[in-house]
Amino acid sequence: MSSFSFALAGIGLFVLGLHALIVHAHLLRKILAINIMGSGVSLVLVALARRGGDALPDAVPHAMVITGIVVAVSATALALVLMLKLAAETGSATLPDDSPE
Amino acid sequence: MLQAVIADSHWAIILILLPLAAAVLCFLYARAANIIGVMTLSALVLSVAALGWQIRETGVYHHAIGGWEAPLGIGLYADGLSLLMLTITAVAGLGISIYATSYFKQQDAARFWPLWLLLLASLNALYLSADIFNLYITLELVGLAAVALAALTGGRDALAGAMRYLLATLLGSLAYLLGVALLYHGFGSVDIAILATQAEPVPVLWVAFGLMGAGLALKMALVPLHFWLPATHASAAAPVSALLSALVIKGAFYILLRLWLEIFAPHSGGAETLLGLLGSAAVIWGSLQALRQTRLKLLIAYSTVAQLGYLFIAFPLSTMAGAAVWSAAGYLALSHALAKAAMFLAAGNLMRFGGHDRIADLDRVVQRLPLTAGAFALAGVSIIGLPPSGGFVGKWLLLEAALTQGRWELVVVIILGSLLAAAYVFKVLGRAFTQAPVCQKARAVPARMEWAALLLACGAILLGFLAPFILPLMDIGDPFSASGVQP
Amino acid sequence: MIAVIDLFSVLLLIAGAVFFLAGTLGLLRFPDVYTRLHALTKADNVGLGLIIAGLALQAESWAVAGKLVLIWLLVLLAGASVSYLVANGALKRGIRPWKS
Amino acid sequence: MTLLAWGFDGLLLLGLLGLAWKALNSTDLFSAIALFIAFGLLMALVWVRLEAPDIALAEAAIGAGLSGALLLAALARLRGMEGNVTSNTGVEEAPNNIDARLVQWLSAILLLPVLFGLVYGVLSLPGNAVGLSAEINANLAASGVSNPVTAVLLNFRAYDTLLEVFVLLLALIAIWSMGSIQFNRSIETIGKTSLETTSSVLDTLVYLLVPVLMMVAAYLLWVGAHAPGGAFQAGSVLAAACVLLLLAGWPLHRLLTAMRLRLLAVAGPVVFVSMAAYSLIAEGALLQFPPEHAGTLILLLETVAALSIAVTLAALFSGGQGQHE
Repeated sequence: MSSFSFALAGIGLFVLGLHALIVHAHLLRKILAINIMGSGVSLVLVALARRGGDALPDAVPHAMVITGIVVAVSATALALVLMLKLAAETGSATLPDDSPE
Repeated sequence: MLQAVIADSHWAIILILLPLAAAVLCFLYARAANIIGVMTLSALVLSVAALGWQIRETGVYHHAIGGWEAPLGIGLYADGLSLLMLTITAVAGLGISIYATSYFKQQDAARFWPLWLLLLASLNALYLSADIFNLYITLELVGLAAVALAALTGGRDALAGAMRYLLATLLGSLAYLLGVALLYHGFGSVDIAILATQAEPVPVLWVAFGLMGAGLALKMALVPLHFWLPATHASAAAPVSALLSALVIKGAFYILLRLWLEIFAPHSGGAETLLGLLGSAAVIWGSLQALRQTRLKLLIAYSTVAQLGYLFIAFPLSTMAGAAVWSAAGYLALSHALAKAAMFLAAGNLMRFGGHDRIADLDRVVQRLPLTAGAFALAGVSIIGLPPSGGFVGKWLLLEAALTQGRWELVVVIILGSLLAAAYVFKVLGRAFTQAPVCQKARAVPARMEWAALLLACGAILLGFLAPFILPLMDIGDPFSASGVQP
Repeated sequence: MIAVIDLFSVLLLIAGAVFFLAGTLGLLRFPDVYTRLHALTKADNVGLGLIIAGLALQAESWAVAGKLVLIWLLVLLAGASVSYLVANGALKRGIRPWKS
Repeated sequence: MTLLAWGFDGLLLLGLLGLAWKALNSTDLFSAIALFIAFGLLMALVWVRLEAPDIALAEAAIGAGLSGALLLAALARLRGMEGNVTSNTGVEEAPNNIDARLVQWLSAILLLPVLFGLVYGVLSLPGNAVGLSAEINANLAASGVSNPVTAVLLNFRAYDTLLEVFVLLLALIAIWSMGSIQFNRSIETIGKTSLETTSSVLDTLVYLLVPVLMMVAAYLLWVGAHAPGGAFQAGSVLAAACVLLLLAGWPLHRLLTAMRLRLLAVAGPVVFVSMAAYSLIAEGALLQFPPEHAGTLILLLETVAALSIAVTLAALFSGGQGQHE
């Protein structure tokens, strides 16, 4: 299958994640959505490097994606703790609607 | 001898490695955090000065990391624009740091310093990077550190603000990264200078710019993506609010500006008109929102939304008069950083003093906290853009460009924004003179906190006189012309 | 000779896939956690064993075949322990085994 | 044969998108996380198909494994919290009212142009990739390693990696700066309650698996120089061993006191920064390794980094502890 279809699947994941990030209120789902968006971006990054047949695999996008995975797990850990702190404070793992006016 | 040492040393690298090392040190020896922090900031101010001298004497600084030239390796790059941003960071950072030594209790200082030093290192790395993927990592570092700082006070509002900010900043980074992916696969490099030469007006360039622009605009809270900013900036601790408003937002703006100048401007396809429109909307909407706030910190936060709009008004004007307009925007960014930091620190003093930041109950702070009130007033002068402040220089240059180009709608926006700014600044100052119906109890404010705010505000005013010296420095390496970055 | 080995490994792989299919069907159709675990671990352990055997026939060297067998043993260990832990946890939460 | 490959890839991608959709929209949070972990494993398979085994290893270990553990631990803590009966335990209120449905459809419609724009951008790319593989191969001999991904991560773009280990450290510092959270059922007590009755099975598993994991980590670290593997993969496998020990109720925190934990967590970043400073002085460029020593230096760097990554990831899993000394 051509590398374009993998890249398009990556775009699909990005948009799916974006949609879920907007419509779901629960923070855990928002965090999942961000992670899936990140996977989509990685897929685009690596898949497009394989356009045009069996050239040598390009290691630069590979290294970038490994970096991206580590950044994603760091951000996820921080987001989860923030979510728990917020839930402990407000009793709900969603963002409060009202602004602090 | 001394000159040779300054000319040959790697000041730019010191600006990155020193705060990283200091952050680790603060993390390990929390007790000495205040001392380590302030010493680091002082050393950074000196290093920035040395870097400025270096690039003025020997031209732009370029360093191929690992000895690998682009496209294989990553380059560090410093010209007048980088220097401007580094200076903003170091100077405003030092003022806020001195304030923080009094503001935080020992226990909180141990939590504040490692995060702030990491934020500082990542901002410096951001301003020095010549590689769009490396910029992504610095963006993530800046974002995560800023979120952690915003959550520092705990409590419902701060945590909700930090969470909202985290989601916004992560989304922004991902959009930016997707843009990086498209640029890499479109033009075969992540080095800005190479991209500048390779870029052609093809669809992938526009899609990439759309993604990166949207992601960075989200991080900068450009209207209509500003939903997260007011609550986050208003609910953080005072020094953190100052850092977020004065420094963090500028990082995203710098990347957008750099990419625009080097890669996108020649193939913009009218994007500058859209950015100008959004900027104008931000000026009007942010100012109106600021005017109707009842809490001081929210007012200042909305003022940030408005003042950022001015930076975007420069985009449509730059097509006719590039360098002059960008110098104006740079000057506005510089004076806004100092003035806004001073305002948030002053607000922190008022909160420490009265235990609240309700504007209606400020209760004669002019007599009771004259230095703080003075700091707020002077910072306000620069935010409004009255002479002789730095804000005046920036807005005047912008207005001049709009007038000569006959862009009357932008002239109206610039002036209207200033009038509205005057309205919300005087709304606060007016309350500061009058007596509140109920007499408030007050706590003492350490002198250091008052002086830090006042000195930053004075700096914003002083910039008005320094313009003849600073404006030429911004032009080192010709960052605002079509091809600034040389490979 | 090569064709015979290929035939064997295809047969083993197909048999393995059938076991996996059965296990998955059990996971989807069985009534409670215990019966599902039963279906899943038993069928999948055998299925994986068959697939490993099929792949080992294709391996270039004994070392590769050995690594494949090692993978199977590790999965057996993990699968058995984890299904025990899951069942035990379910019992302690008061989930009664299903009776028809 | 190509038809088979097409079919396989098609199924793989459809499965990927389907799992992502289910993970994001299933009503139960636990199933959402379980599906997300399955999604991560499928991603690893995709990386194998794209001939990116280094990413596949990292994705399986970090993306699916550790992220999954982090998410499940967070969910357990969320459910263990007092005072939140319905809103965040398990089933989220389904978007059945008109407003929520409207928001769903509205945002879907608004995202359509975004989707089309992105697809258009990707499809407009020329058919042949313009990458850096030729440059990498030309300089691989001087990098000190023969695995191109390791060469990029630890030599050509080592500066990225320097900043990246600071991202991990930053996450740890950030989480600790938020102080500890009051849970009435923390991960430790979950471990302990299961320990009471199941100690023999769990302990046997741990006794057998942890040494194997340590060996695998050491192997990945060593092999990274010329084959898939490296510091991040090794570190995350080691972190998995730590997580296993934590779940089995081992008093790991007694071994790793606050200060020791801090020292281990900063060891990687510190070695990285020192090496950067040293190379600047000795070689004249940041993170420049002389080709004859590059292999040794990279292995040293990776070993320390892997230890720090492991400790940091495990500490991220155990959450807001470590502040109290």
